[in-house]
Amino acid sequence: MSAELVIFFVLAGIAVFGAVNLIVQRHPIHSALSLIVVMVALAGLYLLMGAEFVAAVQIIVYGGAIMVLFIFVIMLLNAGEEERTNFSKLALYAGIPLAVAVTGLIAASMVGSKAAAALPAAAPDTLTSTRALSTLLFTEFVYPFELTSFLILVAILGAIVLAQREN
Amino acid sequence: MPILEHLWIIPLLPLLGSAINGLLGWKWPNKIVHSVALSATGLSFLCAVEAVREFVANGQQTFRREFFDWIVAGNFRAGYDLQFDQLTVVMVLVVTGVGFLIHIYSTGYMAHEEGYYRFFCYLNLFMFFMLTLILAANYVLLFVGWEGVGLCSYLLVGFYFLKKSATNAGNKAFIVNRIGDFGFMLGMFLLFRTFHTLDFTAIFARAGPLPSEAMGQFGVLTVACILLFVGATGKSAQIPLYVWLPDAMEGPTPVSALIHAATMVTAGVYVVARSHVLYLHAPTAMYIVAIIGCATAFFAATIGLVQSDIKKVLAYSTVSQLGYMFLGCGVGAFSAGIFHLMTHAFFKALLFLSAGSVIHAMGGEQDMWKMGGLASKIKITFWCMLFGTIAITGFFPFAAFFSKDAILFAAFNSENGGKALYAVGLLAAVLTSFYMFRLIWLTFFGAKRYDEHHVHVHESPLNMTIPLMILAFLSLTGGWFALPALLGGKDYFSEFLAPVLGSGEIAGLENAHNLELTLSGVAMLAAIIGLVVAWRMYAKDVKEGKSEGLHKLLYNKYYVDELYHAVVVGPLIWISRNVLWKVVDVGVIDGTVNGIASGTTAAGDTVRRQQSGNTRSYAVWVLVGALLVFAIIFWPILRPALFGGVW
Amino acid sequence: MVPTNYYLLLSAILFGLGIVAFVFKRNIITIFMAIELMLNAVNLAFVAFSQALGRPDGEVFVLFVIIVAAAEAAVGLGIIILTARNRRSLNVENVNLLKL
Amino acid sequence: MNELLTRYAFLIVPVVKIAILVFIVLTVDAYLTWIERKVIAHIQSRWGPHRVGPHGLLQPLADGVKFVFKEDPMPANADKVAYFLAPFITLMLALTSLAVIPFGPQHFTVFGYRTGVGIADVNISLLVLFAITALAVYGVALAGWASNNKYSLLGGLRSSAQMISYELALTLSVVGVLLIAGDFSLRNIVDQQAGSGKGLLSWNVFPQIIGFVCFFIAAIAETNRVPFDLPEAESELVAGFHTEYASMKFAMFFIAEYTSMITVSCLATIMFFGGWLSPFPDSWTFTHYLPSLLMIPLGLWVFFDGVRYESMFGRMVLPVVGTVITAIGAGLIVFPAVNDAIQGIFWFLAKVFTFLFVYIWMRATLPRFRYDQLMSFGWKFLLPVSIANVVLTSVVILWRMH
Repeated sequence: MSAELVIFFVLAGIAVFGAVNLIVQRHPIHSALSLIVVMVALAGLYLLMGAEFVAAVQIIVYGGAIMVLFIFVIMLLNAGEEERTNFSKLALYAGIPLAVAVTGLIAASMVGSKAAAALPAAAPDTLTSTRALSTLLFTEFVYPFELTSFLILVAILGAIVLAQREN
Repeated sequence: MPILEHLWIIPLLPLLGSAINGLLGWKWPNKIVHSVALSATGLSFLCAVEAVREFVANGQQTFRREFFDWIVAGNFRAGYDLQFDQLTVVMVLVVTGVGFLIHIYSTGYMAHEEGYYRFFCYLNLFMFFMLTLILAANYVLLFVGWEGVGLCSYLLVGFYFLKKSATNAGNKAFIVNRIGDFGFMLGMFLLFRTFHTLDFTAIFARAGPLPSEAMGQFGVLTVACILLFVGATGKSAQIPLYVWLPDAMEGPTPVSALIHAATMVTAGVYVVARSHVLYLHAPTAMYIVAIIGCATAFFAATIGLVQSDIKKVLAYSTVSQLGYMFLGCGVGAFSAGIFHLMTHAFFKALLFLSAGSVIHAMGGEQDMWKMGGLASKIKITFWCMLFGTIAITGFFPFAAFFSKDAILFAAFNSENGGKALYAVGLLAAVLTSFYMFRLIWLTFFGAKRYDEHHVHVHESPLNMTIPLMILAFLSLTGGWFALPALLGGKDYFSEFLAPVLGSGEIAGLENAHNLELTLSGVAMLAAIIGLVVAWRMYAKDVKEGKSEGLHKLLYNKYYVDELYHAVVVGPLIWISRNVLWKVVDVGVIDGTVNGIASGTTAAGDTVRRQQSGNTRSYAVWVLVGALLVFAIIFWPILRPALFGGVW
Repeated sequence: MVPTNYYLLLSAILFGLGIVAFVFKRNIITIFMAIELMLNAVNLAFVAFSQALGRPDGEVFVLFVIIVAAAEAAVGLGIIILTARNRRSLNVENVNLLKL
Repeated sequence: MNELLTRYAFLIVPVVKIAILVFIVLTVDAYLTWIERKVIAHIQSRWGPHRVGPHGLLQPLADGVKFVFKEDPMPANADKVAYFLAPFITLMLALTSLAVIPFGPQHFTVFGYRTGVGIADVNISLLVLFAITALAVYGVALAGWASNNKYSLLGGLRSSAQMISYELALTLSVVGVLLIAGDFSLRNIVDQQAGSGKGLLSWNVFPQIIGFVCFFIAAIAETNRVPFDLPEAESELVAGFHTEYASMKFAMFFIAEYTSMITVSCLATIMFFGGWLSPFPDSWTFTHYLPSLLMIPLGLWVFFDGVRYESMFGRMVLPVVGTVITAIGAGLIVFPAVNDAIQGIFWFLAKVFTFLFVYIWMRATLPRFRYDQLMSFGWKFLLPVSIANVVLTSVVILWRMH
C-alpha cells in the first residue's frame, strides 16, 4: 500500500462521499457545496496523476467560476429546500435500476476491456508539462480551440439576452 | 473559333432560343419572337456548315468528344458525347437547313395564330432534340433526343389544344411512340448486357469481329436489331405502328413538314443506318426491315390513292417513302436509304409547305374536293408543288429518280426474294405517281369546286414562297450527287458515306451499270404510267363519288384504327377501368394509404402520452437510449465481462 | 503507482451517481449540478487515459470540456433564472409546458 | 531516532515550517492592525491607540483576548453548517495561499530533506495561488447567505460578484509576466528577474507597468479593501457579510483579510518587483550593510524614546527592545555570513511592507466606489486593458524572437 494508493483512496472516498451527499442533501446550497468538494477531490486526483495544469484549471474554472455562478444563482433566486412532489412515476421506479445498469455497463466496458487492462498504471512522475499541453493546444487543436472562443462569445450573448428583463 | 471543338454549340443555340421564347416570349411582339427563333436556328445552321467545312478540312476524320459526364454508375457511363462523321454531316445539314427554311415559312404561316411564341419555342426545342439525336455518340444520348423529339411532336401536334381531335392526335402519337420506344429501350438494354457499353464506336468496334449470325437464327444481335427496329417503326411510322402519323396532320402544316416529313420520322432510318454494323451481322433482322419497309411502302401508297384531305395524302406518301428508305436499309443499301432520306426531306418538305400555302390560300380548306383550278391563282405555289411532285414521282433528273432508283436497284440485286421486293417497290412507285398527280389535278386544275364569294384565293407572302422556291431548287438538284453514277462514273454520295456505311456496291455483279440504266428506265416508265392513269381519271372535272367496295376499304384505311381499337385499346380501357381503377386503386392503394394514415394517428395517440413535458421522465428515456447504445457498442467487451465467456 | 482501472472505476461510479442525481433531484439547479458531476466524471476518465498513454491529448479534451461546461453553465443558469422568474418555482415537475 | 527523522522528514519538516509560518503570519496580522490604526490616526492627525502598553503596542493582544472571550451568538434559523463553515473556509484558504510563496532564495537541507524558504516549492505555484484565491469567494458568499440577513445576503452577493469580476482581471494581468518568464514557478520568475545583475532595471515592473497597475487594482478589489470594500460597506450594509458574526468567527474573517493582504503584497513583490532581489547592482557590495544601517538608528531611537517614556511600563520595556534591535543590527555587521544570508529576506520583507503601507495609506485616503462604478470599472476598463496588455506583450515577445 504505497503512499499514492493511500492518497488515491482518501481522495476517491471524498469524491464519492461528495457525490452521494449531492443527492442526499435537499438544499441546493448544500448540494453545490458537496459538488465543490467532489471537484476539489478530483483536482487532487489530477495532481496525483501528474496533470497539474488540468488540476489548477479544474479548481480555477470549475470551482472558482462555474460553481460560484451556481451559488450566486441559488442565492439570487433564494432557492429553498426542494419539495417532495412526485409526478414522474417513471423516474421513481425505472430510474435506479437503469442508472445502476448504465454504471455497471460503463464500468464493465472500460475496466473489462482488453485495452484498458493493457494500459500501464498512471505514472505520477511523468508530469505532462504545461508546455507540451499548450503546444498541442495551439498546433493540433488550434481550430477547435478558436471555435471554443466563439462558443463562449455566443454563450455570453445568450446569457445576456436571457437574463435581461423585458422592457 | 473552331466549331468542331465546341460541337455542343450547334444544339445549344436552338435550346437557348427555345428557352428565351418560352420564358419571355409571351409579352413580346411576333417580330422579336421569330427573330430570336430564326437567329437561333440560322446560327446553328451556319455553325453546322462551318463544322462541315472543318470536318472536310481535317480530311474527314470522324470527330468524337466527350464533353461532360451525364450518368456514371459502376462501369456504366453515359456522357454528353457528340460525334461528327459523314452520316452526321448529311443529317445535320438537312435538319438545320430544312429546319431553318421551315422556320422562315412559319413566320408567314403562323402569323395570325394564337401562341406564336409557344409555337417557336416548341419548334426550337424540337431542333435542339433533333440535333442531339443525330450528334449523339451513344445510344443513351440518342435516346434523349429520340424522346425529346417525341415530346415536341406531341406538343406541336396538339398545338391547337382547344381542338379535341388535335389533342387526341397528340396523345395517339405519343402513346404509339411509347410502344416503339419500349422496344428501343429493350434493345439498348440487350446491347449493354452484351457489350457492357452503349457507345457507338465501342459497340461497333466489338461487334465488327463477331461472326455474322445465320439467316433465320435469332442470336443476340438479331434480337437487339429487331428491338431497335421496333423503336424505328414507332418513330418513323412503319407497319404496324404507322397509325399515328396521318392523325398527326392535325398539327400546323410547318410542323407536318418539319417533323412529320423531313426530320423526326426519319430518325428511325437514321438509327438503323447508324447501327448498320449490327444489322450487317443480323441478316434476319435486315430481312425483316426490308419486308416491313416494302410492305409499308405499298400499303401506305394504296391508302394514299383515295384520301381526299390534301395533307392526309401527303402523310401517307410520307409513310410509303419511309418504307422505301427502310427497304433500302433492309437490302443493305444504307447509303441509298440515307440518300433517299435527304432527297425526301427536300421534296416532302416542299410538298407539305406548298400544301400549306394552298390551304393558306383557301383559307384553311384541306379537302381537295373543295378545290380545283387554283393553278392560275397561285402560280408560285403551283409550280413549286409541281416540282415537288415530279421530284417524288422520280422523273429524270429530279431527286427521287436517283435515290429511289438506287434503292430499287439494291433491292433487285439482293438475295432471297429481291425480285419480289423490287416488284412491290415498283408497284408502289406507280401508285405514288398516281396519287401525287391526282393531288395535282384535283387541286390545281379542273373546275373550281369552292364558293368564290366566301373564299378569295390569294398567293402567300414572300416569307412563305421563298423557302418554297429554295426547296424546289433543292429537290431539283438534290439527287445530282448520283448523276455521274448514271453516266458510268461513281456515286459521289455513297462514296462520301462509304467510310461510315461501307460502299453499297453489290459484289460480283457483272455489267451492273447497264442493269442500273434499264432499271431506271423501268422506274421512269412506272412514273409515267401513274401519271397517265391519274390524267385519264382526273383531268376532266370530276365529282366526289360515293365510295364503296375496295375504295371504301381504302378510304377507311383498311379499318386498321378500328381494329386496333377493338383489339388493343378497348380491352385496355376496360381493364384499367374495372380492374386497375375500381379494384387496385380504390381497394389496394387507397386502402393502404388510408390504413397507414390511421395507423400513424393511432401510434401518435399512444406515443403522445410519453411527451409529458416532465424533464425527469425524459431523463429516464435518455437513460434507456444510452443503455442500449452502450450495450451495442461494447457487446464484444461486455460478453466476457458479464457472462465470463459462457456464451 | 495507482492502476488506471481504479481511476476508470471511480469515474464510472461518479458518472452513475450523476445519473441518479439527474433523475432523482427535482430542483432544476441541482439537476444542472448533476450534469456538471457527470462531466467531471468523464474528465477524470480522460485524464486517466491520457496519463496512461503518456499523451496530453486527453487533457486537451478536458480543457475543452471545461470550456463547454462554462458556456453551458452561463446559458443554462440564464434560462433557469428566467424560468424561475416566470414559473415562481424551481421544481422541474412544475416546468412541463416545454416553454419558458 | 535519527534515521526515523530522515525517513519521515518529508512529513515533519513541512509541519514544523507551517507551524512557524502560521505563528509569524498571525503575529504580523495582529501588529498590522496596530500599524494600520496608528498610520491612519497620524494621517488624520490623531494619536491612535496608545493606552494599552507603550504606544499601544499591546493593543492587538488586548483585541485578541477580547475576541476569544466574547459571546458567540448564532442568528435564528440561520443555516448552521454554512454559517459555521464560512469563516473557517475563508481563513483556511487565506493561510493556505501563503504556502506556495517563496520568501527567500536559500535552499537548506534538514535530515536529508532539501527545502527552501517557504513551505512548498511546486512548479505551478502561481496556478495554485490563483486556484486558492478563486475558492476564496465561497467563504464570503456563504457567510452572507448563511447568516439569513438581508444586509449580509447583499454583501455576500456583492462580494461574490465583485470577486469573480476582478479575478479575471487579476489573472490576465499577470499573464504578461508569465509570457516573459515562461514558467509558473514563482521562484523561477524571481530568478529570471535577476537578469545580469543590473539590479532593479531588470524587474518585471518596467516592461509590465500596465500589467502591474491592473494587478494592483484587481488585487485590492480581490481582498475587499478600500476603495473596493463594498461587501463590508459599514455605511450601507452595516458591515455586510459579517454583520451577524462575532467573537472568534469574526476574528477569522479579520485575520483572513489581513493575511490575504500579505499574500497579495508578496505576490506583487515576486511578480513585478524581483522578490528577494536587491534593487542595487550586485557590484555594489556595500549595500549589504543597509539592514544594519537601518536597524541601528531605529534601535537607538527606540532606546532613547523609551528612556523618557511617561509610563513606568514603557520606561522598562522600550529600552530593552531598542537595545535588542541595535544589537541585531551590530551583530549583522560582525557576522558577514549571516548578513549575506538575510539579505534576500530583508529585501523581500521591505518590499512587502511597502505594499502593505500603500494599502493602509489608500484606506486613509480614498473614498469608496459606488457598486455600478465598481462593476463597470472592472468589466469595461480593467479587463480590456489587461487583455490589451497580454496582446501587446506577446506581440513584443514575438517581435524579439524574429
